[in-house]
Amino acid sequence: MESEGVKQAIIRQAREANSQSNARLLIEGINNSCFDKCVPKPGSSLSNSENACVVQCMEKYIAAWNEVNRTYIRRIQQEVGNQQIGNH
Amino acid sequence: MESEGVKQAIIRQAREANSQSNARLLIEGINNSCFDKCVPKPGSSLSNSENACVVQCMEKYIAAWNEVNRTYIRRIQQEVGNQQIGNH
Amino acid sequence: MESEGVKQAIIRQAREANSQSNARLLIEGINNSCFDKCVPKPGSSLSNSENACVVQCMEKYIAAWNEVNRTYIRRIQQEVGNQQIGNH
Amino acid sequence: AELRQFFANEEQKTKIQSQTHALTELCWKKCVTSNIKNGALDKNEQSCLANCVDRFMDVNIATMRALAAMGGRQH
Amino acid sequence: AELRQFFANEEQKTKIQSQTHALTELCWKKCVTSNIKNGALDKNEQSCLANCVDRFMDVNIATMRALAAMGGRQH
Amino acid sequence: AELRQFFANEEQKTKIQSQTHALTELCWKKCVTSNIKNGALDKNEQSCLANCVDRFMDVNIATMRALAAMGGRQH
Repeated sequence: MESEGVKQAIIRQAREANSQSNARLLIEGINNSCFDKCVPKPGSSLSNSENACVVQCMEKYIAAWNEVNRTYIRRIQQEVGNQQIGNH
Repeated sequence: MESEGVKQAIIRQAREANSQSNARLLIEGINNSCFDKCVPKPGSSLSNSENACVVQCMEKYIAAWNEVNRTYIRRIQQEVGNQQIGNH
Repeated sequence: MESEGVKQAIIRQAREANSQSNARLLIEGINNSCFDKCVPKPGSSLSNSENACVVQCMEKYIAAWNEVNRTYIRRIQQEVGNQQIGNH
Repeated sequence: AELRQFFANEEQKTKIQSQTHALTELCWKKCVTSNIKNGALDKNEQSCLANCVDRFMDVNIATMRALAAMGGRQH
Repeated sequence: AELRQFFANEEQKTKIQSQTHALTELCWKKCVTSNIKNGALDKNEQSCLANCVDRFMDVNIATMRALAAMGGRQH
Repeated sequence: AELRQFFANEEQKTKIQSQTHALTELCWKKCVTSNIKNGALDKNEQSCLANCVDRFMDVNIATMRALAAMGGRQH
């Protein structure tokens, strides 16, 4: 017997856990890709140009993530559609 | 108290789980290695030559997997043999 | 109600598990980095120079691990300090 | 029953997100090869990323079909 | 209560060790680029490793700050 | 008891398979360096793969021996 309140709490927790793990993976991807790209030879501090590169790289990486996500979801839906046509 | 039927079902399940995870890892390895090798610059469709490359790459990757597996198992058995000789 | 003996046993187990997983990760890092660096073209046996390279590489990798660990811990402590000053 | 449906949906969302992360790392390396000059994707990078995802899926589907056809003969 | 404190400490130690392993692999590739001639780090390699960790942390902190400022607008 | 033996065997099989996957990815990169012309391994690729596995095991065993000899002095 689940009360509505308990159910909502479970749903909220699951959503938060998902969104936290998504944010963690995104941060990891940005750090690895942008450190690699913007800081080829790490010096004794982040130079102005390295700093600017990191900020732009982060924006670009998020744009890339969104493009990849959009294309991937479109493609999955297309494949599901093809299968259903094939099953007729 | 395990009935023979229950035991067989457990064994079957464990085998299936193992073989599924093995297939998943093999598919991942093929996708990563062959996409990298056969599609250096992704275009608007898979060209005929890219397609042929992917099929041959997959066959070659499986042959490589088998060669690696064979060598690895031979080596492990050899090491175990050496240890037992050393323990005499 | 935890007896002192049970508590000590739990603590010992947790420490051992941690130290085992740390050793496993270190061995993995050494194997991957030093095989890559010292054995570019694997031949029918490890040559003398490859062998010497592997031993020195391992020592160097452990020195690198220690340098990274020291710097990382120093930096974390610094960031925690900065935050506490910022919170005043 | 509603909760079960919710968890099935969440699980699918998690899979899609996790695959998006892997594909972004892979396609970023193939498509964003020049120095970063601004925070937007240019036309070439954008179409390269979309093509990269689509061609990776082509390879993926071809692999699964071929392996199913083999029926795991090789090992 | 003592045990809880002990486990919190151990968990933090595990996180630091696991991040140390990842950073060592990353910074080794950036900083140990010539052939191995002996088992010690030379001055350049050592300072490169320390800078690599510090600059990676700079990037990490900048990323987290920027993402927090966006408040997850993008997706 | 029979089941316990079965699970010990299955676990060992799983470890060997998982290590085979990792070694295949590693040795594929070292040994299959030219363009793909057909689906079979040529002689050079095949011997390179076998040598790659054997030399990796040499390095692995040398590392474990040396670390055991150190007894974890360094850290």
